[in-house]
Amino acid sequence: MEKILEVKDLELSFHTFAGEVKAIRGVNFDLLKGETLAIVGESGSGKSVTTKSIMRLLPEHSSEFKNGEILFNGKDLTKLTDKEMQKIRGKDISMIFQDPMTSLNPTMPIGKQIMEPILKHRKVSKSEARKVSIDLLRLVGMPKPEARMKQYPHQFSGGQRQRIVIAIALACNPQILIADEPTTALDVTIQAQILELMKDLQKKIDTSIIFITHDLGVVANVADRVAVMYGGRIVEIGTVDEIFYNPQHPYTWGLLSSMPSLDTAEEKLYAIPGTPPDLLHPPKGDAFALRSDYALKIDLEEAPPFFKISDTHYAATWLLHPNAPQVEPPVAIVERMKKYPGSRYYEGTEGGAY
Amino acid sequence: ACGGKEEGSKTTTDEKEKEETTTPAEEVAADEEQVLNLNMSAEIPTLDSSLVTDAVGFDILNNTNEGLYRLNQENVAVPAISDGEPTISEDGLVYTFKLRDANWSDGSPVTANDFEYAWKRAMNPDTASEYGPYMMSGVIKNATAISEGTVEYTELGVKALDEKTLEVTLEKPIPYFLSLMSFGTFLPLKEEFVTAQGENYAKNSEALLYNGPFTLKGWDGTGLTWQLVKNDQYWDKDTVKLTQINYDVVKETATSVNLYTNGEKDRAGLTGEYAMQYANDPELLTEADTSIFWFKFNQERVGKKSPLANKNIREAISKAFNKDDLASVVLANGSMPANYMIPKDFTFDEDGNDFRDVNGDMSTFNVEEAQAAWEKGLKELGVTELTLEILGGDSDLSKKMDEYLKSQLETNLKGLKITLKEVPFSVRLELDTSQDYDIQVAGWGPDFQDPYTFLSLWETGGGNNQMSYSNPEYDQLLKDINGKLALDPVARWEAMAKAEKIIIEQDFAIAPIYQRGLMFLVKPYVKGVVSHPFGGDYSYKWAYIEGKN
Amino acid sequence: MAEKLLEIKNLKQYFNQGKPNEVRAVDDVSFDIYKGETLGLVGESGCGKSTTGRTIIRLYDATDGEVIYDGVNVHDKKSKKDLKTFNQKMQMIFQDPYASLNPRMKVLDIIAEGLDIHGLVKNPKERKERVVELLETVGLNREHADRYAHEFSGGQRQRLGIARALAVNPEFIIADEPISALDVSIQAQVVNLLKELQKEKGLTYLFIAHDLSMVKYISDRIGVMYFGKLVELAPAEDLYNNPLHPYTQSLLSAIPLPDPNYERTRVRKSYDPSVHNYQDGEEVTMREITPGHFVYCSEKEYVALKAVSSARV
Amino acid sequence: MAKYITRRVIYMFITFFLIATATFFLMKALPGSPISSASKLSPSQLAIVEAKYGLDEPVPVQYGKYMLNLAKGDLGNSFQFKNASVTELIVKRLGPSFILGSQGLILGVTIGIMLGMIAALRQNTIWDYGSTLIAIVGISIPSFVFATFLQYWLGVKWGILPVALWKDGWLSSVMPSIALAMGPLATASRFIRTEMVEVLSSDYITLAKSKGASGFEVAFKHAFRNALIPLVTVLGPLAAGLLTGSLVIEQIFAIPGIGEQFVKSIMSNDYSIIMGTTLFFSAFLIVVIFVVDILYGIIDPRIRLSGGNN
Amino acid sequence: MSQDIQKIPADSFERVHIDSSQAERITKPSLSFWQDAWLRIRKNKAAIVSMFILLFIIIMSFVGPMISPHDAETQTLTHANLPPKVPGLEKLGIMDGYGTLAGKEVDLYELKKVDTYYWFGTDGLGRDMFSRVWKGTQVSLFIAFAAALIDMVIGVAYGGISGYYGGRVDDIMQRIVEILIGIPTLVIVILMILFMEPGVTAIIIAITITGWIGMSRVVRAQVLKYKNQEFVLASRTLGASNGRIISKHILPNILGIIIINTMFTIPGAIFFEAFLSFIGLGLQPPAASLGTLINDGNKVLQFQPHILLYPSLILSLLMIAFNLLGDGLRDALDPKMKD
Ligand SMILES: Nc1ncnc2c1ncn2[C@@H]1O[C@H](COP(=O)(O)OP(=O)(O)OP(=O)(O)O)[C@@H](O)[C@H]1O
Ligand SMILES: Nc1ncnc2c1ncn2[C@@H]1O[C@H](COP(=O)(O)OP(=O)(O)OP(=O)(O)O)[C@@H](O)[C@H]1O
Ligand SMILES: [Mg+2]
Ligand SMILES: [Mg+2]
Repeated sequence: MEKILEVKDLELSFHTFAGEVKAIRGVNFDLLKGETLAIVGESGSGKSVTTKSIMRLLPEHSSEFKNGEILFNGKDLTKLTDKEMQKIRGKDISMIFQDPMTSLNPTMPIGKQIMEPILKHRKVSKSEARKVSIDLLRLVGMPKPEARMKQYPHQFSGGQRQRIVIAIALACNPQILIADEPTTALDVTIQAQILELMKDLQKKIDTSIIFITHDLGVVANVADRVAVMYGGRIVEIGTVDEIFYNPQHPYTWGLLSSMPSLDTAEEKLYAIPGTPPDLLHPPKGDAFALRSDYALKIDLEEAPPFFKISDTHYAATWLLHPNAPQVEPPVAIVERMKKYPGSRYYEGTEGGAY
Repeated sequence: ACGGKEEGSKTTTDEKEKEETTTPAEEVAADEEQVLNLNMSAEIPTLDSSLVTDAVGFDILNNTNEGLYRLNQENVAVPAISDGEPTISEDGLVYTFKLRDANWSDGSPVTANDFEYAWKRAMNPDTASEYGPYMMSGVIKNATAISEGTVEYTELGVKALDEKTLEVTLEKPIPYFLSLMSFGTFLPLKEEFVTAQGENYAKNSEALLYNGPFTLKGWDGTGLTWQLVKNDQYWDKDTVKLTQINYDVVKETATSVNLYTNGEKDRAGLTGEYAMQYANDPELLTEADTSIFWFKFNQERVGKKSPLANKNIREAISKAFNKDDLASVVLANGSMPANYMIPKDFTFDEDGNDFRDVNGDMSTFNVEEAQAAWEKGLKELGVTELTLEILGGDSDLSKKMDEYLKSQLETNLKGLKITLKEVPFSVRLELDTSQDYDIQVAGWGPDFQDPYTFLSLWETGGGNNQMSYSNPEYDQLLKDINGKLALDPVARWEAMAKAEKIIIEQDFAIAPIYQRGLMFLVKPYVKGVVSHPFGGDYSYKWAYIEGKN
Repeated sequence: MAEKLLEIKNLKQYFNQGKPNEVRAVDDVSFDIYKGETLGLVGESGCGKSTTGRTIIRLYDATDGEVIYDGVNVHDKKSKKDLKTFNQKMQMIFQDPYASLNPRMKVLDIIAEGLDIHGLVKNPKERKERVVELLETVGLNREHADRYAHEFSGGQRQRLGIARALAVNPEFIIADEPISALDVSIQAQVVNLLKELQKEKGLTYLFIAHDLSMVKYISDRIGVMYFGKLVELAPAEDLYNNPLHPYTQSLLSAIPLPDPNYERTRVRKSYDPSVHNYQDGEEVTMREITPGHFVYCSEKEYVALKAVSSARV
Repeated sequence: MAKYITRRVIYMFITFFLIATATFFLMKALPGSPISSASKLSPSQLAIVEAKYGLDEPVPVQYGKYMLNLAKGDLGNSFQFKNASVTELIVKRLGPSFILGSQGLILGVTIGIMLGMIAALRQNTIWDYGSTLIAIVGISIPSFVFATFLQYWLGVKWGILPVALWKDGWLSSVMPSIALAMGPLATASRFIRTEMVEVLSSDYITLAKSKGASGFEVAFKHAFRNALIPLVTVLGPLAAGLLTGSLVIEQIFAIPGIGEQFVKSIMSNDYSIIMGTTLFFSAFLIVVIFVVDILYGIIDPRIRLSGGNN
Repeated sequence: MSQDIQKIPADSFERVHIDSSQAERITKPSLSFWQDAWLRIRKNKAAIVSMFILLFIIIMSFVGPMISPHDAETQTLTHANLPPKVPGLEKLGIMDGYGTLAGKEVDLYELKKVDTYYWFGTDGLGRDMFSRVWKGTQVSLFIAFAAALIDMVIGVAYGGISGYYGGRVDDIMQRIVEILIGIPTLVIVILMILFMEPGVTAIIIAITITGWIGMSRVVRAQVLKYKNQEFVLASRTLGASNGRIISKHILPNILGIIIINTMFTIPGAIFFEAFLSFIGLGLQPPAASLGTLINDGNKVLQFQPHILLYPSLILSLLMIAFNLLGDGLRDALDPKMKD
């Protein structure tokens, strides 16, 4: 499949009061046409910064691209002028933010807010844009869209607002849709509706989605592929099944096993000890080593490279080095692996190892 | 039709303009525009001559109206509406004035009844005039009784014998009576006009009648701007050369100086701060005013005897401050140090000698004498230290002066501590009335041209005494001055000199500080403006512009 | 599961009562909590979970109803002393790890606040020792005592909150969404700690959350709330396997689980309150369908439900 | 909404009534007499004059009469201006004050908003510091000093504008308006800057940027109106603040306004004018605050509609 | 890369056990809120410079009158209206005692035969402006600090009670404030000053009479915000008394905002005092404040600019410094701005 976006060796820092925050420390991934790539990872791991840097929405005075390129259809976005970038934003790449309560302008009718990108990027008349907007609202399942065009954000519920934000993002049929925790602030029931909506829409307009979330359940629901981030890096990337049923990185293990599934019965959950790394002074070597039960000596000295597990599955952990000792993942992970044909714990019958 | 109308009106204005440029009056001074531009420091509170109490009002009235007499260029009261001198009865009590042919600005004649009506109106309690009773009591027959409410105001001793003859009966002989006749309160009023206007009378320049050199225009009753325009109905209009005087009220000295510098105004009053800068300026004009400022020593503060009841203490304070420095450096506005109570350049005897030259200086600055008296006074009081309050005004100038006086007194008199209390005029009046002060910086401007206007202040129990000063000898002198000596100018003059000496040199009842001076910048082309020691400040009747172009 | 620790009877909490913007945050809710158990409370945002918790612990004065703790009505007028003992027995852990610790106080003082108020320690040394002990209980250590709250990560802060609650040796703890604001990887730390403490000290929990998998993991029984009403109350397993109220069913069907295969097949049910079609005068209350499994229903529904579940069994 | 307005109007009347009462008694308690020539009058004559102004009656009666007249819109007669009623005086003096005040406010707020926008959009650059400096200068130089400077330089030295007086039509109002504008300018620019910086960092601005809006569009279409909302709330106090300015500015430029008159009447204890002007100022302020609150609702839809729903 | 990987010695792949308590370590030094704020403030150059300027002015207001060879009160009329003259600087052609007299530039010291130096010149009564300016600064600062303090006390108490007790109490108290807001401050202040004996006390009372309202509103809003914060609720569940909650939890948290607000009240008060001087309601001489000095100077601006210059300069410096410091404090103390 066609690669629509390639992020290569991205490094980015913030200059803050306390010093340089190395928020992104070498991120590589690509996005295929029509797929949904989920990015998971704990708070502060750099998910939002990565996507905002694609959109070039980071504060100019405090952020600095240190290295790498972001190729969108072969064009390096980091090199574009502001004007060129404005043409891409909202048209080719658009974005949905976490908090529906604050991401709409409170003093502008929502109709105007939806029409804005349409008027900007498509050469249409005002009335045309209005029609398109109403269609969009209808598309995202807003009842009586004509009447609601003139209303202000505070007159909508959280779920409705998020639908409006999605309508705005979809206004110009973008090639890439970045959704930064679009459902975190919503209730489970509304979350479910929004997720379904997004999936439907993706089918209709065939866009690629980068979906950021904390919630592994959501990931399991929406993603085709998953990237796991930790401490400003991607530590594991693979298809959704690979990540959920054959995870290789100890951090992914930790993530997956700290979440009880409905039939978890163990007395104790697997918990990742400690706190996330301080990106002001990132630790040497593998940033996760200090919190890992599986740390190797080399982890404390050198950052691991990506090891290939399959064509689609890579993980950055020294455990995959041929010389590394064979370790036993946490029980919950072993349970998961048992279901996956590619894994070493596979108990089923569908084919053997690699 | 509409368009035609417009055109028509346009032509009329054109014609008017043409007319104006060719008036003969304009030809007289064709090269000079006879217009004067002046600043005023305050608004006109009222121009109802019965009600006027302030300088601005009297000043304007003096130029828009005319009474029986008017002060001339030499500041001598000369007959104005009165046709020559009146006949005076033997006993000096009945004055009969013949009126000249003069008109109001509406063209009607000024009659004797206008005077009778005006004066009686001023005494009518319904008018609630303040200056009427004040000026007439003890002067015009029955005035005192009327103001006390025992006699009807219609009984006032003034009577129009016919159209042109006015008879005034006095309570007692008043030597300075004729100078009073130039005062604003004694101006005539046309009864018919006043009653017709009713409530509206004097509300603005249109609701007034004028019989003086100028008429008032553009005054809305409270505004900051107005004009005086030459009065064509004035009997002596040929003397008047100015066609217009433009007034604007400007309260800030800096602003008025700026307007002057800019050429928008022809005169600007200066405060001391400007003195140094304009010291050598040919346009600077200094003018003595007839107001005197002094310390009032309150001998009995709110019913309790004060240290100032001690004469030595009063003497010490009187002599303990340098008046020369005060006048030349601190005030620096043309004021003169005053070692007297009756101002310079104010009253003159038959031979034209200034009262001042006759009576000389008293109570001059003398630190030794002051200290000697101070020691004595303190001993008598049995104390070594005294704290006294100086009650003063709240203008910047008086504040500065008080600071200086405080420092002088404290330096020159050991053991004296001065506190300052600076309040608005109205508050000072109240404190004065209740005698709630120690030393007050007060001043007085004359209401008529006779030393008596000053001397009468310190009569025992007088309305202006308010410091519990009482000296029977002085009271007796006052009685004589306005009584048995009234018709004997020389003896009267001597008595007044003696009275002044008693107040200042013998009793140290008050301590004179300075005689106010005024400093102006005046454009050199402004000529013939006359300033007066009392009543209205200026006359523009004889003023003209020359050399402006 | 014998002894009742807490009985909540017809609890009502109306805000802005009588005004146009009246909110019936808790509307006639009754349930019991047994000694040593964990009762989970779930429901969508704004359904009144927190309010229920806060009213129980007297942060709000109940509009109506009773909260009987150990046989004593908590909401009666009481002396200061009674209140204090009550405050000591019942404690609360809050949702927001950032807002629940005073940023101007050192950890030592935050945790020792309860000790100070109840005079549980005699001198500063003992106070410090007790705090260190508590810190160690929640997996932190001595050196943290002199730090300020803002220096801690979310998970650590939440553990500090627990230590604060534990300081006064409570019997009953209301945990109001103690993990919702935490990272997935950290949530387990807190949940494990709570479980451990329960075992050690015999604590009773009211555990409020909207993350159902976690609630199920930690709770013995679960109550489901909808718009101020309790609509279903049942043992955890029972509720998940056999949800009876349509709202519960909808809620359960909406939760995504970290299992792609399950997700591919999950079908969401939606809840439409009009299905009940309650008539005027019809009495709708909590009714016990199977032992320990209560559902908010009308008499008619009760009969139907009873039939369905007996068929299942 | 109607209910809200009714409630507000009732408060307005209560406020006004309380102010009227307070000023009345304060005025009675002030030292000094409004009758300037009191010392020259004999007691009987003084009694006549006092009777003319109703000062001879017991204070409660005076109060009652005053309030009754007030209800009729009659503020009594001035002591200084013997032929003018206070109402007339205020009406005559209102024009210039209003022109200066509104021009000063508009000028100050407009320029202040511009400076504030520039500062916020060019944060931590020379533009930012420059406009901050102007704003600070605006609040740190007393308006009377500033006015004196203006008058001397623009009027006398350069002769660009009339030195003073209310004669050259609109030109006369320019300098005083500038002098008055400094305060609002400073306030507005600081307010807008702070608010803009905050708004610019909000989510909806990021969203607007992500739609492809240019910096200009973001600033003016999205941020501006939101940043303006808090400024509206201080418009009331700002307008009231202009009264302070007008007191001195009118005096310096010899403009026939209310403020100038107020200072004078204070100095001469002219009760009726002090009271009248105070009440006028209060009424003005009360109305302005009310209008601003309504305006606030118009600018901010959240307020408008929640008001409407209730 | 892959070659490098092969070269890694085998023993590097030994498992190590990491003490998990290690992971709980906090590397940053412990900083209290105030220490943290101080660090932030320190980075704000404008605020630091302002702080030094303020410190300097405050110290000078006490020391200034002492180091001048002339005292503030002595009037030497022969030395009146002298321009500034400073030893050393005079050679540079500035502050050399030259001034305009009647439109001409002359050495006024020579003219008046004065052989001493007046650093800031003299006023119309021949008093040393240097001492007077600093004395005036002292008075102005005193008025401002006193007014700010009283504003703070009343405002915090009123706003605190209103916010904390809420309900009816709040309702009534807010209605009162609503009414007070309708009163034109200036007018009331002027009337109050007329009513009281003029002087420092009158001015302070007048400034504070409505000045506290702003503070009370800020405090109320803050209290409303904090009283429902979870840490306050936590404290209540622990059985803390109102007193404890207010003193330990609410006050420390709103202290920052109170300080910031006070920082902006102070220059306001200094300024207001100056304004009162202009309309003649200022201090009674010989007491001088910056306001009265500026008012005096304003009259002679055209020819004796020094009389206006120094007090205005100090007033402006004070205003600027207090404002910038206030801004700095806001950035440092307001948690919203934290990164
Ligand atoms: N504007 C900024 N200035 C300084 N540091 C920043 C800025 N934005 C983000 N960071 C830092 O960059 C790191 C990554 O932040 P990011 O927002 O990408 O995290 P995230 O993975 O999206 O977390 P979350 O799940 O909480 O949204 C964090 O350490 C954060 O503190
Ligand atoms: N102090 C209050 N005043 C008025 N209404 C309130 C108050 N506190 C809560 N409410 C309202 O009561 C209802 C229940 O709120 P509550 O906080 O108990 O919900 P919740 O179930 O805890 O929701 P969440 O999951 O969002 O925490 C909500 O509609 C809320 O807006
Ligand atoms: Mg993020
Ligand atoms: Mg809640």
